Amino acid sequence: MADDEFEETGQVISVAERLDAEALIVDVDGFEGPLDVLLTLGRTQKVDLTKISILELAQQYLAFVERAKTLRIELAADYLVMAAWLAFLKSRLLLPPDPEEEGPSGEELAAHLAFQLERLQAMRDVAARLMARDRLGRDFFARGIPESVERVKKVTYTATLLDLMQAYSRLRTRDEFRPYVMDRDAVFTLEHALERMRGLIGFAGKWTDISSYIPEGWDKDPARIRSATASTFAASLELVKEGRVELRQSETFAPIELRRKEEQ
Amino acid sequence: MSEDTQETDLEAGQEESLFEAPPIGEQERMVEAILFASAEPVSVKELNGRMPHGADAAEALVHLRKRYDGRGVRVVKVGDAWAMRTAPDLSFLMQKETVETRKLSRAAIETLAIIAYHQPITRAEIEEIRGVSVSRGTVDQLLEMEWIRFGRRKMTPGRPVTFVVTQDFLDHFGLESARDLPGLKELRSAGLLDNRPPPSAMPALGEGDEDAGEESAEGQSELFED
Amino acid sequence: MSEDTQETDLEAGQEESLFEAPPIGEQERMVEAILFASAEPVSVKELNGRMPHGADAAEALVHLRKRYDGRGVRVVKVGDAWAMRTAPDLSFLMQKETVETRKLSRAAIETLAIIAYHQPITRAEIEEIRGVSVSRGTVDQLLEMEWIRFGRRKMTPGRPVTFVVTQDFLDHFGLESARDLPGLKELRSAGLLDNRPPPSAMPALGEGDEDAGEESAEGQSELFED
Repeated sequence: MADDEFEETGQVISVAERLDAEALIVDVDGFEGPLDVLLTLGRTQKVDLTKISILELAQQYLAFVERAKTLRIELAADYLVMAAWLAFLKSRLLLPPDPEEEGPSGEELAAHLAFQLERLQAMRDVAARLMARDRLGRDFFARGIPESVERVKKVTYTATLLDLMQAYSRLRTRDEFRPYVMDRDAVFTLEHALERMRGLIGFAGKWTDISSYIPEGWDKDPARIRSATASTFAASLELVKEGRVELRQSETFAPIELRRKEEQ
Repeated sequence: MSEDTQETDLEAGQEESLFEAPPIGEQERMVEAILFASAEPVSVKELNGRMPHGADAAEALVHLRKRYDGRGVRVVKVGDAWAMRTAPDLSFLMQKETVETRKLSRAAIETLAIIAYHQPITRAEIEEIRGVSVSRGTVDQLLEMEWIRFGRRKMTPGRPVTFVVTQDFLDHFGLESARDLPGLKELRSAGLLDNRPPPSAMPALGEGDEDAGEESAEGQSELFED
Repeated sequence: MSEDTQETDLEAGQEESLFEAPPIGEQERMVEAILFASAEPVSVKELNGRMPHGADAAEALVHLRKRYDGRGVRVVKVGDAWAMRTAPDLSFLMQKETVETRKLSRAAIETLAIIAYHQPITRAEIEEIRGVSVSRGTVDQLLEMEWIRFGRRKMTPGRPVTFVVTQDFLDHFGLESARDLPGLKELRSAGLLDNRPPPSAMPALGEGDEDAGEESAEGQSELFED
């Protein structure tokens, strides 16, 4: 049987290694994955983790997997992936480097595995130190009768101008309060524009783009923009005619600007 | 404040014989820790039971009590047991005021809007515009927020009081005066008056008394748009 | 330190002079009372918010901490907050108060330590360190105990969420901050906390679909049960 195994795997497996592997198999369910198995195997080398022989470890692990196979124990995929990779690593470490081959050398791969093992072991060590600390509710205690902080809740109410306007609009759109129902949605009339601008030009001391006189709500929908722009422009011309404002445009299609005409 | 010379020999005390009581300073620490952590007042008997052999909780309590005299925490007797409590004069610290901001109710905002647009206005007039009665609570809330106040009485029969908006109201909404409120036309051009439900949704949608209003508004606009 | 504008000052503070802070001894009493009353750590910001206007909780804390030095109860720092806790050397008196904590699995303990020492850390990074997938149950348990929480997302492809430890974690293990974790410096200088990406040919253990991982683990245990 031992000979068979030897031939089958083509690996040198010492009796001790096989026994180790067997011992692990019994408890395979208790392992937290392949790194855990590797750490446990590494411990049997009885050396500092930093000095561990990755080659030997790979061998030990492969023996473990072989053993599981002969015992018809199915290992999770992770364990098999690790086995395949360690077999690959082993060949890399044993064979002279192939100059054609790209990627990290066997030594680099082995070094990273050693790092992973050392790091996992370090995490386990500090986890144990952490759990051994004085702990709240076990070694030190919080106040037994906490006094509740009375929350005095003060509610303030608020509303925005928009809320206010919407509320008013809602009321006014009800029934008899709809005197403006004839207005067409997308038409901003010349009268409207004139009325609006008369109120505003007092502030136009500086050259201002006339498009800034387009009222809010008329600057999104294209039909409304067109209507509002046309009527605002017409109203501006009207105001020029009245001698109240000046208009200018630096070139064709440039913004048309407006300024209050100072009284002489 | 360095009253406790006892404390220095603490460590030594612990290492000494099991049958010798710990120094009184140490006993005081023990009572302090037990009272602090206990969920209930603890009797002297129980204290002694929990403390090392030979300890005298009653004496330790005398010291502990003195130590906390005038502090933010006191050692108090509750029945025949002992507990630690925050000093009563600091009870105000056990309150935490939080301010929660809520949106004004629909009734309140509508009432407020009507007052703002029509001030000075009587309650009856508000009700006429809203089409529903205005609850006392709504008006009181707005008065309390100091967004409205009483204006002059109307020179009409019964001389009803009127409501007007306040400076606080103007400040809150960023208005110079109530006249700066956008007019109906502006509301319309801002798209605020276009909130009509689609014609297909015509029969009885919406809530309560509003329904009727909206429906007829719709009927009207359809008439005109045709 | 920005003042919390949402929480208005306390009544008492307002009643007193608005600009004169209470004497430091009085402030110390106040901090003492607040910390004493709370089972949870209280942040300096909250202390200041609850104390009268102009008080400096941070300074009062320095005095208070000194006052409790060597006592049965200590003033301890937990992250940005402060708490009063019994002295650990008196734990032998406290059997009665001991709270049974849920026993953590080995996987949970390891995961917790990895998060604490490597935070902020993604699930994939935890898996790379442990070499196995991290089950949802493990993370959920730690989240539920409020020992870990979600940190900021990593600015790497997929913007994975990260985990960090909480104030409760620090409180439970008596740590002032995550910098005081045992052995942190040694680990760091040994390079064991470096984020060293695996060489390209390394198998990605436990990474990817955690459900798949759980499934296979399950499949395995089923096999053993047969």
